[in-house]
Amino acid sequence: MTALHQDEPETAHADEHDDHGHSHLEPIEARVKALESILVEKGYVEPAAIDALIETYETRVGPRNGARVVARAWEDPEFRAALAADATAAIATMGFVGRQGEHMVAVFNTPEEHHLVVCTLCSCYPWPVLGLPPTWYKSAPYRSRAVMDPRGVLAEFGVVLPETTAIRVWDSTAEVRYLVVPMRPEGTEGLDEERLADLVTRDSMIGTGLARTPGTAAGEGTR
Amino acid sequence: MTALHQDEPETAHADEHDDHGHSHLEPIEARVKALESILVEKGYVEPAAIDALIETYETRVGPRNGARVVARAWEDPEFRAALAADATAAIATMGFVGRQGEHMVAVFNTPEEHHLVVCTLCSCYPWPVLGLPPTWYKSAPYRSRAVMDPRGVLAEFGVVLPETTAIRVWDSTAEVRYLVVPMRPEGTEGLDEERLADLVTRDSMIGTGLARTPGTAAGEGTR
Amino acid sequence: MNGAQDLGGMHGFGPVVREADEPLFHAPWERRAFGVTLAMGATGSWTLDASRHARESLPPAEYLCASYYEIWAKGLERLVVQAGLVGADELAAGRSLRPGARLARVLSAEAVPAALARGGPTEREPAAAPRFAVGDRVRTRVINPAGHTRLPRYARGKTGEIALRHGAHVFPDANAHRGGEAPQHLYTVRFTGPELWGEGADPTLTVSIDAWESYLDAA
Amino acid sequence: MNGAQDLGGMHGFGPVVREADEPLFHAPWERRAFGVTLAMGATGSWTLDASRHARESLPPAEYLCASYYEIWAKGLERLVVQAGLVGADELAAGRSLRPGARLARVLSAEAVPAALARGGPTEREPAAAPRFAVGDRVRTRVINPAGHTRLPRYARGKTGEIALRHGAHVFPDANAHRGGEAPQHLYTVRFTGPELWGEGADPTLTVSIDAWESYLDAA
Repeated sequence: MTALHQDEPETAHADEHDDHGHSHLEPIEARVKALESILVEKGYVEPAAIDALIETYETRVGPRNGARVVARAWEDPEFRAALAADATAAIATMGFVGRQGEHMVAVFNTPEEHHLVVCTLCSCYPWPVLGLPPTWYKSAPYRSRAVMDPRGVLAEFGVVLPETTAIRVWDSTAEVRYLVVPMRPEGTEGLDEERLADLVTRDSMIGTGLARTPGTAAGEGTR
Repeated sequence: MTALHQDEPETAHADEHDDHGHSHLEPIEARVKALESILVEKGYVEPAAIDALIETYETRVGPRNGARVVARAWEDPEFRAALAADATAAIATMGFVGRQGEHMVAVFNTPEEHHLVVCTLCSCYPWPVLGLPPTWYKSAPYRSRAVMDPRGVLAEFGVVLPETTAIRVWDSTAEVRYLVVPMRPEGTEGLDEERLADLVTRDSMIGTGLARTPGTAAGEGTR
Repeated sequence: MNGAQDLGGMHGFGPVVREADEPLFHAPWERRAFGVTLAMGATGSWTLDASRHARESLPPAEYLCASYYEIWAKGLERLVVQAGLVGADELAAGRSLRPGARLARVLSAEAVPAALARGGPTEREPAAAPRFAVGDRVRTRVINPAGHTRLPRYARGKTGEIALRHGAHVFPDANAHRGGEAPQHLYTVRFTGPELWGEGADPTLTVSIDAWESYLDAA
Repeated sequence: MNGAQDLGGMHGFGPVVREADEPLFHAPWERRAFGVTLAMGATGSWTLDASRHARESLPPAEYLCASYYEIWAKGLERLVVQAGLVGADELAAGRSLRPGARLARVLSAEAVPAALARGGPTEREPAAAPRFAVGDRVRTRVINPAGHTRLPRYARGKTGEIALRHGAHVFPDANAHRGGEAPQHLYTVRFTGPELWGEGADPTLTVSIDAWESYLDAA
């Protein structure tokens, strides 16, 4: 058998370190703390940079970005066309760029097609427009079933689509990141972009939800 | 999506029981003890029967049975032919019958072909001739790799075969149980069946070993 | 089901670990888990296929973290509850809270040798002639049932050759789910290493599985 | 590698569990695991592909039992040791025992916004014309590398259609293992549900993956 089917040496080495290194029973909390302090002591990382990274995603980058992109696509046919033609460039015009959003593709829900995004192999997700993914998106139940039983998954999210609506699942196996543009709800004529963005839930941009109809509870607004 | 891809209700029910029943943290030792005593109290099982089952496989049924089958196949061309034609019947003539050996197939190693047995889906193993399987046979490393990297697995058992020897892996996915008949070692002319059986290691009847050559250490004789 | 039990072709588990003394049982509770599982099996309250399914239905993380007889014990817990023989409350309490149901058979110590010698043959009278003969080329079907199946993931949608015929045998995919024995012709199907694993596979390798007729199409 | 990370099409994990409040981080250590992983990534000591491989290389039982940032933290431990930046003895001791190596870059707080805005684009100048056009029928290859790959098991040996072209992108199977960027044309390939999952699959379903050219043959 060729080397293809062998565990490569570097993995074996890492296993060894785990066996001879610290105990598996040491709580992860202590392990992470120790790891950070070693890396800081060695001058590899600066705690202030770590703080800044965390703060960025806790306070500045989240699904409101994507909601504004969607709202503009609903309102502005030219922007919608630009988003369809080159989502990375169109989204960049709104200032949302960078890590985990370097190569964007927008997919548009219609009565005929419903799009759903997953990363079966890890947790790829368009950070600049949606922020960091929720835990369920990274979880084994979602990753295992979204590609084989998407209607079953959607039902658990309360989304039941007509059987005539085709399901289009996008498994993000490369650095391309997918943004679902949900259908614009009825009764939203005349709303401005900010009010429209209020209706765009995070889940609707993953495909596990729909945009809210005006007047429905905003309790799930951030999802 | 059809029901095919849904978890069936009985599984869901069992999960619920686990959630609402006893804690997952309860040590398995206590769980097994409680389970047995419940089943005894309800009159479903008799402790003496459990004792008898355990005793059978701890003291009466083991790889010596298979070693005797192999030794006879080495010595007796007629038996060998019968074993090749209908292993279940041939093995039954030696008194080895029953559970997990109801449908036997014997496969014969030659310089051209080396056979290896695995059960990737659970732990199927020919109990009447080999007894209960060793832990490694039931383990994830063996089950995962035997079908994809059998030469790598064999090397870990110290068995390195010429590249010209083809590997024939048998994944026991039904109730057919496979017994490997290893090649008869050199220098065994004139040995009687009992002495020949001493050379037949358990691993040689799974395919992860070879028969011992007369005069080599018997330390691994039961393997 | 595509559960954690379907291990063929997975990476990452490391080398095969052999124990120095290879105890059949590593603790008294393993002995009891083994014996009580066989004794309950002998009551006929479920099929062998159903018991395999109970084990493979453990959540994958739990299955992979558990020791072998732990899987048996947890599988047996599920089986007795599913069969209505024990209540979840009783498992939680660790003792019987109600009289037991009446079982058709209870295994006595005296009956053990005969029961083991009888075993559970799965060959049945075939209802029809076999579709395939030794040497025929067949292709395994692509199926992904949520229930029990004995067609491993690595051998789905693959072309091989009928190597052996075994007559008709109980069909686990039905028998595990109270679907009756539904016997089908059973074959050993042999695949080449490159067919299963692609480029880089050992060209001298063949892997065979035992496959029921409904797993197979003519290739 | 066919590790525990390759979850598409597995059964047994139960329903999707959504948290009521959906915290980004569930404990302070998760925050730090996230931040320190990104900060170390910014030093350029390994590639994003290598970091994914470090995570998926966790033993399957450990991977499936671990929480998300636990996987990140354990992956980072492997990476710093493999890169020779931290000794296993230092991880065991929980503190630095030697001066650090000199890194080409260390991320400062001030540089964070620009680093995040820059990201890590993977598109490269193509060295050759693409082999496939939108609408072409392709078949994914059957590969089972022990190393990193982004071709999931469920999509191997399957026939689909080129849906999108993305230009040439860094090839993870090489880049994860110090094989350089080795860019290849990248395509979105769309499969039907029945092609992937067989009988009983939703006939309206399509599933697409992003696939590098060497994963594909003309069908």
